[in-house]
Amino acid sequence: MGKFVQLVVDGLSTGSVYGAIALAIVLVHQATGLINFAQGGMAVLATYVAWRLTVNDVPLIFAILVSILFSFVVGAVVERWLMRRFERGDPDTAVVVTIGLLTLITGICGWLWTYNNQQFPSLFPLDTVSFLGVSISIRSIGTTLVIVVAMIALQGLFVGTKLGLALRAVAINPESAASSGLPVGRLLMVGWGLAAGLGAVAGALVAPQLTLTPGMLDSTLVYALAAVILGGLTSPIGVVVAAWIIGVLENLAAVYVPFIGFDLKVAVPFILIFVVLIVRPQGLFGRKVVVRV
Amino acid sequence: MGKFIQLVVDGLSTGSVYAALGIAHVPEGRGTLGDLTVRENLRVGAYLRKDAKGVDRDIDYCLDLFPNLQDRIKSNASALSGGEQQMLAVARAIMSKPRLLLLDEASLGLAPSTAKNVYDAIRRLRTESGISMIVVEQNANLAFTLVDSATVLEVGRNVLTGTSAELKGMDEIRRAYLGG
Amino acid sequence: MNMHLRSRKALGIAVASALAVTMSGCGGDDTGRSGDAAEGAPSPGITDDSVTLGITTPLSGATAGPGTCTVAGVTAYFGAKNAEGGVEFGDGKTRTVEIEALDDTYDPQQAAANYDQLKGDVFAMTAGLGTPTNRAWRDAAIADEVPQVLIMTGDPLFSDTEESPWQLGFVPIYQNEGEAFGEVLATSGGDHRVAILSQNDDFGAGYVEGFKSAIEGADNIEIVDELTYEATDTSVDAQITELANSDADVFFNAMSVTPLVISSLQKAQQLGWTPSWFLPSNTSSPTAILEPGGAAAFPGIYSVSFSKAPQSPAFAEDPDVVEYLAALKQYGNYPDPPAFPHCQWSWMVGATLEQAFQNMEEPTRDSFMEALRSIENFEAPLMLPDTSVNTTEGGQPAVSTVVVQKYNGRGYDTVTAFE
Amino acid sequence: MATPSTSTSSTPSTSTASSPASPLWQRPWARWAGPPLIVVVLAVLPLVMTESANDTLARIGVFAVAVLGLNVVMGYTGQVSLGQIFFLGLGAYVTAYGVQSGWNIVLVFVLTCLIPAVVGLLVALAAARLGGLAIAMVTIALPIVGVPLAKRLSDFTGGSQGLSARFVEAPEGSGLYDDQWQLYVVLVIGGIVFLLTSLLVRGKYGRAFAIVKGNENVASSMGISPYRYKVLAFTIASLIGGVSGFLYMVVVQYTSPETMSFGHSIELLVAMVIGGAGSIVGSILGGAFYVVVPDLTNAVDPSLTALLQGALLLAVLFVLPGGLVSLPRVLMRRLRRSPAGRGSAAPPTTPSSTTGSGTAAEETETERQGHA
Repeated sequence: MGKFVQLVVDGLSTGSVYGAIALAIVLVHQATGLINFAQGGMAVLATYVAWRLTVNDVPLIFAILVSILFSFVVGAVVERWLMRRFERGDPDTAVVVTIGLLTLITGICGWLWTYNNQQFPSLFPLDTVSFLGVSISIRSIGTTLVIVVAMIALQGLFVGTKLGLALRAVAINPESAASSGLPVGRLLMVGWGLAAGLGAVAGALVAPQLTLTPGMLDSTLVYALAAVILGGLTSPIGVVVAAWIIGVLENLAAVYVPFIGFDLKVAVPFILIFVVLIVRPQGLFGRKVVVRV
Repeated sequence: MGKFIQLVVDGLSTGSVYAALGIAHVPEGRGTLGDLTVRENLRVGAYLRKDAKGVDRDIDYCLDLFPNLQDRIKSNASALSGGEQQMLAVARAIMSKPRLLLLDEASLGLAPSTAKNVYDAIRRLRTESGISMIVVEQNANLAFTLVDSATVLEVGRNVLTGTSAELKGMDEIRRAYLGG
Repeated sequence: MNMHLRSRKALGIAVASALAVTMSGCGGDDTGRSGDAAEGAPSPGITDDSVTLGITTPLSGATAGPGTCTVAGVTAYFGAKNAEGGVEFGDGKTRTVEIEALDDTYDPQQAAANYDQLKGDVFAMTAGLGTPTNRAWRDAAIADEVPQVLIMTGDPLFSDTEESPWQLGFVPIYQNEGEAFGEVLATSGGDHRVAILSQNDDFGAGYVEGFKSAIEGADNIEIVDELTYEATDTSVDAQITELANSDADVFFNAMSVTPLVISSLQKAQQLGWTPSWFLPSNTSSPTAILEPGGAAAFPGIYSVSFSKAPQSPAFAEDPDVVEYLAALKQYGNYPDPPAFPHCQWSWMVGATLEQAFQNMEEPTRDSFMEALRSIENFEAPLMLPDTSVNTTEGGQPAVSTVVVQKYNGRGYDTVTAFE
Repeated sequence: MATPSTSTSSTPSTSTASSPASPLWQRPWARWAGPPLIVVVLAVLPLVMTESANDTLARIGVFAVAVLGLNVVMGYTGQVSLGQIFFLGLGAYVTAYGVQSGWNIVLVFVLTCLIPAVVGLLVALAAARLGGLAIAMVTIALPIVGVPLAKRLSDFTGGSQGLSARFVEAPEGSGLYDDQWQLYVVLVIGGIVFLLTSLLVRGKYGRAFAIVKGNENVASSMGISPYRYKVLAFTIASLIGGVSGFLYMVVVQYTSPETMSFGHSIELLVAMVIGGAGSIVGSILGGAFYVVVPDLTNAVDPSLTALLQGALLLAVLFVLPGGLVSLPRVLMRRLRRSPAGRGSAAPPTTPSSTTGSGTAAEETETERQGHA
């Protein structure tokens, strides 16, 4: 029994990592209707800034806050001077632009701070708490909690606040939103900035475990995309829950399903998506949409 | 009316000009925000307003003005019928408490009865709120039930101007439409 | 034809011809197909006063860390030698050694392309990292008779002289390292239950194969659980959890991904499972892995090595290490302390190549290969006592002797028995 | 890749880049003089050029075919596919295994076309029913699951050590060098595939693909079943992917699990867009971009590969959002307008009015000015 709970707890912790990046992707999609492949890269850039500060003996919390602010500015600047030109054009081109941005940012990180693994201090102490015969590291509890807080904040922003409503209106129809006086340009910048800031949080949470390298979040991106598709593009809560499901099922399948094993456990999220999409094409939590032609 | 005419407005993007100066525009394509619910569409209309209580009061007023929207308040705007989307577009426009309302082909694509309901509601809005309106409308008879004066354009040229009472029965109008 | 059409046609022809010119232009000099050089004539890439070596290795992407090291070490070594005037060759001439490195991002197809580009200008290819990338152009190198020597892969194919006449591995094949630890464990006398976690590729499989062959006869060693993981995984916590349940007292961890080694050290402690560990040579660095992993909590961390660890205090004053670190900064443009052992290994490759240059009579690739394959018991700089370079043993890479070491809280000490 | 919501993949993208051919070829005389001229140049080229130029051109051919396959399902039919490299890898494995088992080379080629096509068909039959999201996710899964699977089936694939197969030595009598012979093989097979595909996309099927890409609901209202054409497009793309796998083995003569890594799938998508989505010439330019850029950045500075490639990619898209294939059109517009002195290179793509709403259904006409 202990092993099962342990696998579930480990799954939740890895799932939270996928969830953090997935949240940032949903935020950008909600605000600008684009899928940002460079979300992970921008998070890594922010984490390098935080790491650089900690190396100069800046306290960790302060370094992370500075990196979140830095990331917000980078997100806004990227939207204004790079993405703005491509938002109205062909969606495939816009996606490739974000891929170009990811490659460029990875290159800049590699050039400035080399490709070696940098140690990043952890927000949470390393020791563990054991309960129900299962030992859970404080770090994974901390990571999960921070992601839950971010998720609720995001859901609240989009459903409850004027800013959230404005961000969504701009994503749906910029001209129509403008006719109600919404500052479309500034809102797009804010949308990207918030997502980049959220990415910085995810980076700071993940770096202690994965060690900081320019490509740290590359393999997480695919799982985050899987969580975004599974959870539904319109719901922050759905995406995080989907990420947890993926993390947990991946571990359980690897141990309990004989054929899968640890090498093919990567197939689990995709099989899951297939099953869900057959039943609910708009994802687990996305809103069913009926449109009159 | 004087203030708007003196201002030089060309070159600015329509959105920022209209809202800032208190002009509300009901675009021909209605500009419905499909993904948002009816209530959220109305709230977007009131984006520039600071008086939260006033906004809530106006939402209730709109729902009273357009009863059809009342029972669709929770559903996505994209699920509304053509007529309902037109009503939503007008409601959203007046949510910004404009001084001037531009109505662009409000009856286009609607069944005659629905078009009539929309115009009745707009007429009630006119009398109760006193908002000045500029209405572009092909359905002349419907337009005359609402407006005080009208101008008939034919191929862009101003063919006829007068109060709606004068123009109502004139065969000139029929000739302008039917040509020849 | 109106003006409009004529301008468009002119443009069409201009584009087509430009394309043709660039195609033929980028082919470098118009030498005949390589391998045509007459017997005894000097091979490409060598003149009276200089020799050029080619490297294709990953300088970007996931394996860029060790990849950059494979270039930095040998560049630093010959940078220092060139500053003193160069290397004295067997034919009496003193030549400077130039290095031309290209990035293949660990993509076999790009590695083959880099080889095609370099083979016309370089005397020999060396030091490249990666099994699939080196295999991609192995056949071509044999056909073109271009040396592919002292490369950073433990794949035994490159050290089999019949199969690969123009190739030679440098680092011990994966089987050697697994075998060395297996022997120490088998001869330890005590009963041990071993759990194994290995990377799902030739790296992991080679280690496990060597380990199993070493403990074959010993009935006091029992393998209780064996799992694999993918190099692209972000976590191995699930595997560690399952292996912890087997309560083995020895954990054979054939893992080449730094962050995963650190997280498995941490995870084992969290589960309260503290076996003795075995770590491969390229993921056992005291500062980069053992300290962050909190290795002090384990009774014994064992690894194998043949090179001195520059960060460990024991070698702080060692003259070889001091000279190496200085040259790395000055000539290898590698400012901070090396995070991967590949920097040290690449430095030793430089020294071994210098040995071969000193013994080769003629400036030809044949003579070079002959000289390279006749190096015996050469103690290259940075090598640990009783390990040496030996290229005369068939089927073995340049370095095949390793010593088992135990972590002493700061660095490693060589041990002969398993306590 | 269009954003996964189906609406954007069927946003009536009016970018002129999706016009099948650049204006240069539409001229009647170009239609007659062009092809024979090209065939003559390509016939002579391998004999004239150096060995490494031949290798480079051959590799461009391989990846041009791979990008062409991706264009069929994505550029022309608007479906998101991030798994094209899986079919290249599968084709390479089938070829390597066939050659090592000593099968007749023609049989090997036929299998290299059939097996990926059948796999593509099966995948498409299941995924196409679910719309853009599912196809995008399934195609992402192919390479990601394909790599560990290739390692596990080591008796077929040689596991992580991969398979090498040298089977394209120049025939004795021909007096050609190996690299020249390999280039001819790539040019002949690649040429045939390009010819057949350009006929396909210009004909009835091409128009059907375009309508399915434009607006699935409109397509079904016209009696074109989007499902059937999406499956067809995906199967053809997989088949072409298999052929590019065969050509990969002709040129590289070695394959391993790394061949089909997910990163390469992203690079193929980049190459398609940079070359010019939905265009035959664009596929060739895309293949050239895929191959030449790494050599270019290596020549500039091998330690800055990612930085240089990222910057180059963004620069090209900034100047030519429609891809390299739109270069003549942009130059023409600049030449024609420069006398007026105000030649701003407005992006040729006419913007669709919305950036793609999140709705799962297609974008409603009501949001545009016209009435449905």
